[in-house]
This record gives sequence, C-alpha cells and structure tokens, in this order.
Amino acid sequence: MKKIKKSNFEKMVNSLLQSGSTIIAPVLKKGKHYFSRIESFDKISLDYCQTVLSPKAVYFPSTDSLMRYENEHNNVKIIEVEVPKNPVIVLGVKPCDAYALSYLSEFFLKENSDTYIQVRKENTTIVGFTCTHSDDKCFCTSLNINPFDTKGTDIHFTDIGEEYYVESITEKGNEIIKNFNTMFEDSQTIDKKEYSSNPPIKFDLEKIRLTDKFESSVWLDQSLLCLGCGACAYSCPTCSCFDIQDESNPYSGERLRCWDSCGFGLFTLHASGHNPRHDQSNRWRNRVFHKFEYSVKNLGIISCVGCGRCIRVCPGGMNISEHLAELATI
Amino acid sequence: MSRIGVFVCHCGENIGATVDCKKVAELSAGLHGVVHSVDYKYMCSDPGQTMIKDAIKEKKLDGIVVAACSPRMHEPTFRKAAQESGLNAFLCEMANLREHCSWVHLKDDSTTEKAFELIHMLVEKVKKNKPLFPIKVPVTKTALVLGGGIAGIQSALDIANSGHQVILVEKDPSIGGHMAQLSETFPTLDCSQCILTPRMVEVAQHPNIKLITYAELEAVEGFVGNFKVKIRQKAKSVDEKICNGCGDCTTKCPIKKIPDEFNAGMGYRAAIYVPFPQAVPNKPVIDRAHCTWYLKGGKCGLCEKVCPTGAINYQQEDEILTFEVGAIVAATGFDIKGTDFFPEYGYGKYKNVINGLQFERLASASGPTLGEMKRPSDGKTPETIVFIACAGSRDSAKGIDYCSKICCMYTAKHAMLYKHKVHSGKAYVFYMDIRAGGKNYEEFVRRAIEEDDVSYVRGRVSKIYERNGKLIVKGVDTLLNSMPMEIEADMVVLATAVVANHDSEQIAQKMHISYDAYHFFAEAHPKLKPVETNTAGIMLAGACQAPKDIPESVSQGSGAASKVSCLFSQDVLTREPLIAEVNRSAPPLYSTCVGCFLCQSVCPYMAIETEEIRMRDGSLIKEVARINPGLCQGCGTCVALCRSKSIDIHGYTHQQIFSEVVALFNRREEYETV
Amino acid sequence: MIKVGYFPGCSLHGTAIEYEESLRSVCAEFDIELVEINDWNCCGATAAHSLNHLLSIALPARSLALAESQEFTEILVPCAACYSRLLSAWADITQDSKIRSKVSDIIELPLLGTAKPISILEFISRYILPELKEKIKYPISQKVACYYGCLLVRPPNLVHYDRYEDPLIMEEFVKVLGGKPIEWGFKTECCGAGLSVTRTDLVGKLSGKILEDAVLRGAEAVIVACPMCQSNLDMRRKSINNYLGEKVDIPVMYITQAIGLAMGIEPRKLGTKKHFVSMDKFIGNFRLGQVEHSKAGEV
Amino acid sequence: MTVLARVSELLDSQQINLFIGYTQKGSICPLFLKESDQVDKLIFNEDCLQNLVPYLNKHEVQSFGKIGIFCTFSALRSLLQLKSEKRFSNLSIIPFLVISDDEFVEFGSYEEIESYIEKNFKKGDDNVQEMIDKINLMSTEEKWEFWTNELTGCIKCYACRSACPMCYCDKCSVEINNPQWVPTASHSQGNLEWHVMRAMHLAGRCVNCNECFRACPMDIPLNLLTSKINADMEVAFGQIPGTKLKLDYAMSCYKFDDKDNFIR
Amino acid sequence: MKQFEPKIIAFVCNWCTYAGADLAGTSRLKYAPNVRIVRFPCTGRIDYQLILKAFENGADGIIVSGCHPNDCHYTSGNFYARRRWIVFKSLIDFMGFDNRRMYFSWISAAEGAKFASFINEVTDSIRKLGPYTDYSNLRKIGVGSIGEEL
Repeated sequence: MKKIKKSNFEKMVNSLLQSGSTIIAPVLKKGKHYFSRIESFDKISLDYCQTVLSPKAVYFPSTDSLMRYENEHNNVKIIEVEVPKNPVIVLGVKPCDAYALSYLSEFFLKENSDTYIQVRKENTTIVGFTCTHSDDKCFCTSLNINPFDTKGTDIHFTDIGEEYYVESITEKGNEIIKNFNTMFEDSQTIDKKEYSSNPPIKFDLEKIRLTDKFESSVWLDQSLLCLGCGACAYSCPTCSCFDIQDESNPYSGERLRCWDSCGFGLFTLHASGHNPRHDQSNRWRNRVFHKFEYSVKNLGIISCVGCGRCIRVCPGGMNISEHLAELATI
Repeated sequence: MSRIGVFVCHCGENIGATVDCKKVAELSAGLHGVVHSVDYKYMCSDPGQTMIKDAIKEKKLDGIVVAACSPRMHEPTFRKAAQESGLNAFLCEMANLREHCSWVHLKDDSTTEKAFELIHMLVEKVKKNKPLFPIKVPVTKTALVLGGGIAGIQSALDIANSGHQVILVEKDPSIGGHMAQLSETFPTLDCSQCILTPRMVEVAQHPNIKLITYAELEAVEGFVGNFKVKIRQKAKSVDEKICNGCGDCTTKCPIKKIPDEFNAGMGYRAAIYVPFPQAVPNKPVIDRAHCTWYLKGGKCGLCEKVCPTGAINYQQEDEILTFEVGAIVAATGFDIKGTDFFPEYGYGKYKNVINGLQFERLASASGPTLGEMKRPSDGKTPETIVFIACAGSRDSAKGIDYCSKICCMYTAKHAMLYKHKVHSGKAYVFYMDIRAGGKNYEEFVRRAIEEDDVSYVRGRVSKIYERNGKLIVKGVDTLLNSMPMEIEADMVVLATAVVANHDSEQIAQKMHISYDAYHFFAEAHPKLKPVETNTAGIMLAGACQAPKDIPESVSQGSGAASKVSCLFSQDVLTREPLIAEVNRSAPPLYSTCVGCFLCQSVCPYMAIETEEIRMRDGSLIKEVARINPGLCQGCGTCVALCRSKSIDIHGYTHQQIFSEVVALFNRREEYETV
Repeated sequence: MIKVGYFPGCSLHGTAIEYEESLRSVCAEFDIELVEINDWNCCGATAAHSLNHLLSIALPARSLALAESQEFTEILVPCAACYSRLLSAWADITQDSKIRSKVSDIIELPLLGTAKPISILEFISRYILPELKEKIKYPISQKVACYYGCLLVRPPNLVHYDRYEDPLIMEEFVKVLGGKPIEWGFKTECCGAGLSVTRTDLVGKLSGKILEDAVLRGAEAVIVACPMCQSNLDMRRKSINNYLGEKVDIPVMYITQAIGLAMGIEPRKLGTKKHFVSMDKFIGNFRLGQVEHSKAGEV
Repeated sequence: MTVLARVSELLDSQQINLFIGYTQKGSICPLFLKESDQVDKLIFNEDCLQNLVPYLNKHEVQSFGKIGIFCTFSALRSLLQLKSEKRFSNLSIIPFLVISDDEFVEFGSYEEIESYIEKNFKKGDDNVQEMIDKINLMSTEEKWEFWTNELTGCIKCYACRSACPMCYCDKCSVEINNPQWVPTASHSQGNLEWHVMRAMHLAGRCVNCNECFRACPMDIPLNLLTSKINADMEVAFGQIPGTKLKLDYAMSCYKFDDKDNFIR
Repeated sequence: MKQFEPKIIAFVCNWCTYAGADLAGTSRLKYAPNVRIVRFPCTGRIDYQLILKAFENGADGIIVSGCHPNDCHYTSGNFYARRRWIVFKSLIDFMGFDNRRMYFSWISAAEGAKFASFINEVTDSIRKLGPYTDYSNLRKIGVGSIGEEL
C-alpha cells in the first residue's frame, strides 16, 4: 500500500497532462459536477457528491462513428473509422461508477468483443476515489457496494487528510506508481471506512423477488409518474442500449451508434406498428427486470450501482430506490 | 434501383449556344440510377418526342428528366409523351435549362455546371416520384342560387335557360331584393320595378327553377359537383298551395303599425303581409314576432276567419329541406348603414335625416307618400334639401375605407328626382369626389348639375343639429375660399355606406368560403377569377362580393351562371392530382396525425375535414384530419404547418423536395474536375 | 388611500387654479391622493409638434419618464391640451421601440411607457363615479350643457373611452349629479382657443355660437373639463356679447366643481368665486339650502 | 371546505377516478391518488412548480377517464391551449388552482378556465425575460457561441419533449426517418436542429411553464427559445397562447399588414 | 487560387417568383449563375427545416421568395408563410445564425428584372462573406468523442 502527498498528487497530474495524456475529471459547471476533459489541475473538483452524467461515455460515447462510406458512381467505398489510441486517464471515479464501468466492459466485451470499446478500454486508466459525499438519493450500500470499493479501477485513492492513501489494483496502476515512484511512499493498511461516506441501507436486496411479479399491478402504479423520456437511461452508468443510425446523402454516409433508452415508446416499436411494450408500465418493468433479473441471468451481475443519478434527473420524480423498497415488501 | 432517363434539349441554339449539352448529357449518364442520357436538337419536336417514347420502352425507364425549357411551357407536352409510352405522366420532370440557365448566363463552364446541377436535382427528385392519377368527380347538374335580388334572378334565369335545374332561395317573402325598392334607376331614370317585375315573373314561371322564398341556408357539405345543402324553410303560416292571394287577410289584420321593411321603415305593414303589391310569390306570410295569435297565445285569429280558402295555418313549423347540387351561386346582396351610425349627423334621432334607401321609397310612386316629396317629421314638402355623399364610405375613422361605388350616381339621381318633383326647391350635394365611371354616368351627373341646377359643394359636413325645426348643416366648401358654410335644411339625405349583410360572415362560414375584412365575400382572384370563390363550385354574383350597381350585378350574375354552365357541361370533373393527403400508417397508430386540427385553420379552401377511425365494432379509435380531394387546390400550406409531418402533397412531397435539396450540395470538390 | 400620479400642467397652477382646487377637494372626499410628478415640465401644447415631431414627443415624454421613475402606472392629466400631448407621446413611444430609444436618449432618462396618461373623464368614471351617487347631497336639478371641446375625446385612434363625435360620458356624470343635460350639437365644436391671442374677434364668434345654442336650449350652466374651453367661454364674454349683440350671463364651470357642489363641498373650496361670470345665481338656484348649510358649517 | 376534503369527496363519490397532485418526498414530486385514504399526503405550496398537465397526455393516465388535477397558472393555460387543439375529448378533467389550504378554485368548465385566465393573467417569469434581454444584447457571434455551447451539452434524452404539455404527437417528427429531417444523433448539429424544430413547433403554443428547462438534466435554458419567440409573437400578432378556448393559433392566421422588416 | 463562388439555393413558389425567373430568361437578362432554384407550389409549402437542410449540406446562402402579399395564387399561402418567416427569423436571430446568408423577398411574375438584380446582389454579398461552414461544422462536434461534458 502507498500514499501520496496532495501536493505531489497535483504534480503528478500536471506531469501526466504534459506527457500528452487526456485527463478526464469532475469539473464544476453552473453549480453541478460533470466529467470533463481538463487542461490543468485547478479545474478538477473532487469535492462532489455525484456528477450529472456518469463517466460511461469514456467507453461508450453518446454518438459513436462506426464507419463511413462513399458512393463512387455505382460502387460503394467503405471507410473504416479509427478509434484514437492516445492514453486517457479518468480521475475521480467513485466506486459506484467504477463498478459500472466494469459492468460495461463485461457487457460489451465478454462474448463478442466490441472493437471500439475494446480499444478505448485498453487505453483508459480508471483512477478511483473513495466516496466522501453522499446524499439521500444514494443507495449503493443497499446493493452491496461499499463507497470505498475498488472494483473496476486501475488505481484507487482515498483522501486521508493531507495525503491520499493509494491502492494499485491493476498493471496500469502499478505503471503509474512506477512512473512517479519518487512521489509515492509506503503506507500502512488503513480502514477506508473511516474516511468514506456511509449511505444508509434503504431496502433488503435479498427480499426483492422479481420472477413472480411480471404481471403485478405495481408496475403501472409506479410508472404513472414516468413521462417517458430517456434522462434516466442516459445518466445511468450501466445503461448500454444503443441505436444504429445511418446519416447519408446521395454521395456519402456515416454509420453512427447512438444512445437509446428502453423508456422510449419507439424502442420496441415494430415496423408492423405493433409495440410489445406499448405502455410505459411495460417499459418501466423492463428497466427493473433488466437491471435486477436479466443481467444477473446473463452476466451474473446486478446492473444497478445505486448512484442515484436517475432519481436526481427524473423530471417526473421517479425514485428507483423507493420503488425497489416497495418491491421488497411485496 | 431506379432506371432514370435524361433528355437534354439544345432548343436549337437557345440552350446549345451557352450550355455544352453534350457534356451535360455525358455527366448525367454518370449519375446514380441514370441508365439513359442523350442530347438532341429539339426535344419537343416529333422526332424528339419519339426518341423519349422509344427510350422509355426500350430501356424500361421508370422516370425521366427532360432538360429543356420552363416546365410552365412544355411540361404538359412531355408528360403526355410519357403517358403515351406507358410511363405515368407524373414520373416526368423538367429541368429548366433555357429560362433559368442558358438565356440568363454567358457561355461558360459555370453555366454548363449549373445546367448539370439542375438536372441532377431533378434526377434525385424523380427517383422519389410516384405514379399519380387524375382525380375524377361526378357532377350533379343542379345549381343552388342563394338570394333573389337582381343578381340571383339573372343567374337563376341564365342557368335555367341553358337547360339545368335551379333552386332559388330567398330569405324574404318575395324575390326582388333591393332593386324592387328603388324608384328610378340611373342613368336612364327608367322605373326600377317596371324593368324588374317581368324578370321576377319569369323566375316564378320557369319550368327549370324551383323557387323557395322565406327560407335560409342552414348548412353546406361536400364539394364541387357534389354539394349537399340544407335549407331552412321558415314557417309562412300560410299554405301557399291553397292561398289564392286575395289579400283579405292583410286588410283585416288588426296589427297594422309595424315599420315596413320594404319601405325602409318609412311606412307600415300588417302582421300578415305581402311585402309589396308586385311580390313574387304574391302570397302573404305571418310575421310571428308581431302577430297577436303568437304573442298572446292563440287570441285574435282574424285572418283565419276571413280567409276564404282556409289557407292560414298557425301550427306550421320550420322545415329543413335537403338538396343535392353541383354548384352554388351566392348572391346574398348587401345592406346599407343606418343613420344611427352618425352621431355627428344626429344619430338617428332627427326624423328628417334619412338614408338613401329611405329616399328611394319617398320618391317611389309605390312608396308611402305615393311619390310625393314629403318629409317624415310633418309631411311638409322640403324646400331645402341636403344630400351628403360618402356618409361613412372612404372614411377610415368610421372603419369603412372603401368606396361604396353607387352613391355618387344615386345621389345625383336623388337630387334630380327631387328637383323634378319640387321645382322651387333648393338641392345641395356635399361630396368628396364624384366617381361617375360608367356608360353615360358622367353625363348623368353633369345633367343634374347643369340642367337641374343642383348645387354641388365639394366638402364635408361636420355636423348637423336641429334648431327651430330646421336642420342646421355645417359644412365647408373647399373650392370657394374653403369657407365654412351653414345651410338651414328641411331634410337631409345621407348616402350611407354600402356594407355586407349582418349575417354574411355566418353565411360564408356555412359555405366555407372566405370573406374580406368588411365581411364581403372574397373572390378567388381579384383580376382573373372575379366570379369564383376559393371553394371550387361556389360562384359569386352581385353586391355580396363588393358594392355594385345594377348593370354590374347583372353582368356578374350572368358570369356566375356561365361558370356554372361550364361546370355542368361535363359529366365528370377531372382534376390534377397534385393535392395534399394525410398519411396512413400501420395500426395501432393508423396515421401519425394526432388530430390537433391546426391545419384546418390554415387551409384557404377549408378542404380539411375530420375523419373518424373506428374499430370494426364501431368504437372510435381516433379522429384524424382528412383532406377532401374535391376541395384541395394543392397549395401545401398545411404540409409545412403540420408538426408531425403527417400531411404530404403529391408532386412536392417531403421526400422529393428533400432529395432535391440534398442533391445540390456535398459535391463542392468534384467540380474542380469537371 | 389611493395614490394617483398627477400632471397639473401650467393651467392648473395658473389661470385654472380653481380647476385644481375643485379637483383636489373632490378627490379628498374619495380618499384619493394626487401626487404631482416630480420636476414635471411643459407638455409642449403649442404649435411645436408641427415643427419637430421628435422633440414634440420628447418634451412630454420627459414627464412620462419621471412618472415611471416614481412608479406610477397612470397619470391624471386634467388639462385637455396636456392630455392630448402626453397621450400622443405615450402612444408613439409604446408603439415604436425605435422612437422610444431615440426619445430616451434625448431626455437622458430610461423610458418604457409604463405610465399611461388618463384624462379627467376617464379618471372620474374609474375612481369617482362608482361611489358618487351615495355621496350626492344636493342634486343639481337644472338643465346644463356639457361641452367637451376639441381635444378631450380625440384623436379617435388614441382615445377610446367615448365616441369622438357626440360624446356622452359627461352627460352620464351630470345625470348622476341629478342634472338634466341638454341635447345639442355643439359638444365638440371649436371654442377658438387656438386663435385666442391672434384673432380674439373670431373667438367671440366661435364661443358665442356655442353659448348662444346652450342658452337657447335652456341650459343654466355650461360644464367643461378643459381649462382652455373654460377660459374662452368665461373670459371672452366681451367679444362674445359683441358678436351676439346681447349679454349672456350663463356661467361656465368645471365638471369637478359641479361634482363638488352636488356633494355639498363648500363653494370656497371649489374656487367658484374665481370666474369672470358669477356662478352665484346658478348655485343659489339649484339648492338654496346649500349655501345656508355651508354657512352653518362655518359657524 | 378545504381542498383536501374536496378531493376526498370527489374520489369517494367517484366523480373522479384519479387525482394528480403534489407530495413532498425529500423533494416535491407528483402524487397519483386513486383512493382518498392518502389524501393527507397531498401538498400545495409555492414550490409546487411542476406542470402536471403533461401527464394527461399519457394514454395510461387517460384510461382513468375522470381525473382531478392541481394546476399552476401556466398549467391552466396549457389545459386551455390543449383543449383548443382538440385534446381530451374523452376525458373529464377537474382542475384545481390552490391559493391556500382553504382557498382554492375548482373549475367546472373550460369556459371558467378561460375567464379566470383572462381576469388573472400574469406575465411570465421575470428571470426568463431578463435572460432573454441579456442574450438580445449579444452580437450574432456571441449568440451563436452561447447557443452552440449550451446545445452541445444536449444528450437527446427528450426530457424536454416528455415534460412539455404541448408535445403530444403520437410520432414526433424527430422520429421520421424517411427523409431524415433531424439527425437523431446528439452531435451538435442534431441537437441544434432538434431544438430549432421544437421551438418552432411551440411558436404560438408555448404557455411559458418552463417545464422544458426544469426537466433538462443538462440545465440547458430551452425555455428561453420558446419564451423569446412567443414574446415576439405577442408583440407582433397580439395573440397569447393558452388564453382562448377557441383555437387562436398565431401561425394559422395572418393580418394583411403583418409587419416584417426583412422581406424585400 | 480559384475565386470562391458561393452556392446559393432559392426556394420559390411556382406562380410568382418561378415565373418571374422565367421572365428574366425570356427577357435575356444576365445574372450570376450561382443560384439553383427549387420549385414549390406556394411559399406556404416551404418548410423552415429545408433551410437548415440546405445549410447542413453546404449552402452558402439561401433565398426564399414568393408572391407579393395579396397576389398569392392560393390567396393566402404567402401570408401564412410570412408569419412563419417572421417567427423563424426571430428564433434564428436569437440563436445567432448568420442572418446575412438568408434572403426573403417578394418577386412577382412580372418582376423579371427584380429577380435578376436580386440574384446578383445576393450573390455578390455572399461571395464577399466567403464559404459558410459554421453550420456544417457542427456535425463534427460530439461524434465519437468524449465530448465537452460527460
């Protein structure tokens, strides 16, 4: 275990910036935090509860170009898109988001490796931070995630006052420590819990049994508040649905992968006009089932990390932790 | 994959001199989906057209672009050629290389480049064209004429005489309209009734005319050739079939002091009445608003007692008559402003300030004074009389900006009639300008001034007040020193403005025709379609469109009749299919139209109606807009208004225009190599 | 207490002081405070507006801007000439933002047009009329002539509270006061104020015709709401009498004076003694008891 | 009678099957009541700003048939505007405007809403006007920079659309792909075109409820766009959306002398 | 270097401006060859989104033209269009679009000369402005990138 003085941490970040790494970190804008590319250390604002959007776009951008093509008279020429390979460091990732990023790489890479995401993951270093601020919307602990967990990070920092307590998790983490070995000092193992936030447990995960609730009326009751936008899915660190769009004119075109949301009515609309998820309640049920049932079946992981973003952004006041608590009681 | 043919015309030297047609054809051949591209000296010539026809057949073309002159010139020619070779006419587009390119630019690469681009745009458009078929609608050869004034009478007679059935509807108990109220007519001073009544009788006797008086329009549905109209026959309370028109009832009726509409309130009539002696039909009706039987619950009943034929029927009810007609002539006439519109002239309280129509009745031999000049207050002969022209008209402060057109002439006539009856009298006319455009009109006015010694004063009257039994008229003579002048008059006649009927707005809405800011009905085009309305199959006649005198009303009546006859000369109407349509999609949506009906309010032709989409069991799924193909003229305003883009217009579809626009660009670099 | 912005103009502080006195006395009875616009200036009711349109707006607009800064949304302008100028300026600046910004530059004050001038007649019908009836102690019972003059209800495109030919609003007030307004044709005829200095003889003719008709129809007083009308009809009696060839002694009073009298306000608080033509006869006639009453009050 | 008692009464007597109001759960959020037993959870205070009318456009909500609803002033305007656009033909709606616990207005008809709005009309938010004025003062380049920056943040979640009472199309035209009018991708151009289109669709229809701004997770001031053009339209055409029961849509009428200073 | 020649697209109605352009042709008036005309039945049909599409696809300037008020073949299409343009203009001005690249005009079927001189004037002024890339460049922001804000 290592530790690093905060002054050295700043020097390290500046040195990484100078070496050409792209650094993405929480930044304060108009009173809210967003992950954003930074040009200097002082833009970083680690003193935050939750960013509006998750860092998932590091792997999975909201709009991603998959390929381009050009018409040459009656032939079509395909132009491949190169994913940039420059090193990217994501700084200040909370355990919930790191957990989510590890889910995303499972999802995109486990069976059929998605090249675009593969390349990005290879070039990205996730620098995790122990969570220090939580609010009434956070519920990671209810999902058995601790606010100081290291899953999904390459290197993990814990703020212990004048210094950061540092755990290297992967080879990429070791690399950083090696590169800046003068700045890191050895440290005792500490109890990170003392330094982390501690969101209360809101429901008993064990009691949520979805399998027999598919036809329950609870979905309609809960989804009445839902207005059917995609704010929850787009802010969610694990939502991975996308839509393929071809933008074209008679001469050329581009194939794009764009975020999509199962909350949209259009999501499952068939060309025939039939929509198997016609009502918002069907879509809401799918969202909960996906996170707590299907992803467990497919990947063995619950794909909700309790970050609470969907609760914060919902214009209709949907609160998934309350809804899960309700599900745990029936 | 499309199979498009491009045909580049040289138009002799017209295009060929500035555009390199051969190169354009070569470049076009390289366009995606173009399988045939040629140039030729004269595409519109017989060999040129044969070239196109042969290529369509041989190359199995599914769309052609003829790059030649303006489509406004030869589009029909080439569409016909396409049609003749089995390609739907609407799969042919024209690129305008002559008017829009070769004639307006110099011989240059950029001109050739433009020519090619124009073709390219239309190649992309024509790929999205769909076969269209002319719209055919059957025609019901019966016309409805609304209004039995002189315009309506003329229209009805002309249509009937050309062999078609006519239904003539009049709101009053008799036809005749305002013309029947007039004493003499300008510029000939012949008796109005003498020339009108024979025509009224002709209407009544014409085998092709069904006359319905005391009736009003209730509703109009449908479209050109296929209107369904509902007429409310107001209860006359007299059985027309039995009544012999003896007139006993009207003389015996005890309620006699009802201001007489026909005499413009200058005389009185009974509660059961015939509006005037020459009325057609000459049968009385009961005015229920004044009749004791209705007001006092079945008392009186005198008319029933005296009627020799038992024609009185107090229990008669309004009846709704339904007719199917192919065309409608609106000839609902006009009204004039009352004197109460003019506070400065005594706002209706001075009995001796009257309007022009009232003067007509005073001057008429059949009027309340039997044609003698007697002023309303005391029956004395007015020794000094003042006529005020433009009372309201051309006065934006009164909200009437237009010229009422007939006042100059009838004021001259009035002054003349007065002078002819009261030789010693003094007549003044205050006017702004004299507008006497028309055959023998100016001469008529000069006669009034020169022969009949009417004093014309160019100036306006600011105020009239009564003092010592005289009307003090304060005005100004702007020609003589601009001095204020005061005239002590015995009677004043206001040539009040001609205005639309009070209910013209409702009538227009029932017919779905547009009207102007003054509620006069709007013609389809002020110059070229003065008789038609925007709603196909509905024509206008007379002063319901704008103020008009008798000859104009008669001409327009005949014009409307001839439009109707043209319409009726065909059994089936054929229209270009370039009209808008609301989309359909798979259930459960059925249409992306969400039924907000904002498009309805924007349609100049009121062609958008409500369509109910129902389940097989009859339950309503949704209401969507539907464009009536009979009414739509294809302007596309609804298309651009529709938020969900649920409306599209054939010939200019979203896809077609979109492709045209996108085709134009994105190829900046390529030109370097051209 | 209702506070209303108040633009007196030069007349109400000078020749028409009795107009202001009576207005304030009446307002006091209705718990209305008239608050003078700070540092108001001349309305520009001269021929200026025919020489420079922009400046003719700017002059009254300054007073409008000052009223705005005092947060008034309405300004009572009792003088008809001031009212006309202020209203025209207000209309110009509210209808055209370009003019507004130009004028704002000229007067060097922020100007939005949020303070709208209202005439005395609008003011009465809005603030006085609703409760007037119950406050009448001595109804006027005589025939009176209501005279509006040229400016009070014009121009038609700006003034909408009454019809511009043959207005009726003052007659309504007089009826509430118990009076009998005559029907006559001179309500908006010219009194000759524009020629008051240059052609006094014409004033005699124009004003004379007005008074002649009022007298002929049995009116015992002329009621006005414009200082110019009042001064012409009241002060020019010499030339009027010259023109008419007889002496007319019909008094000319402000509508506010008439209201005050009917409410029983002491005549001295209404400035009734400040006219050339005595109002004593009229006051005596309509309610003999009133004078005694007020005297009793003084004791 | 308090408003809560009245709501209970309506629910108990089945004059309404659903009541949509507000409740406080950490923050204020909508509450859907089917029975009167939880009526005491309803609250109404000055922080209850959300326009609940958009819920009435959802077919799931419409299936309740008879619905009571708390309305803010702009929500009332949206109800009226929606009615003029022939919405809610199968729905009976009882809107409530709450002033205090004991003081409330219950509307029995749309005519009553119309006359209430006429009598109590209040202009939109001053802050919004202030922002608009601020942007108006910018140069063209500054405006462009301001808006492209703001709209780059858009993630195309369509929360603005979902939360807008006036967005009720069965198929939004952004979803039309033949031709593809608006790029669905959330690149800057797609975002800009989407918001231009949305603003144009709300021209003459926006009731200034500012719901789009409130709903936007990225805090983009979308309400400025709609408020700006509707304020301009009010000046130019004299029509105010959501004040008339009879359709009074500025984009579907015209005056002969509509003023323009740019058409040559 | 070749001189920059702007690409201009004109959306015109069939009855007035298209006919006016025809008249310019029959009168053999000469004007700049930079404009491509798209024919519509009426200005009422012209969708504001087409303006965006044209800019998106690289137009340097746009002309919208139809019948003078009161001259509309369909009586009122141009009045509705005018309102639409007034509103659209207020919106895009507020959003900072380069309003020097959009021209609106009324050109009747009789105004061939006006059409020709208008085209020349528009072409000249847009040529001076240079290529319009602000709009089409937007397409490149936010694709495949991590973006400004995540």
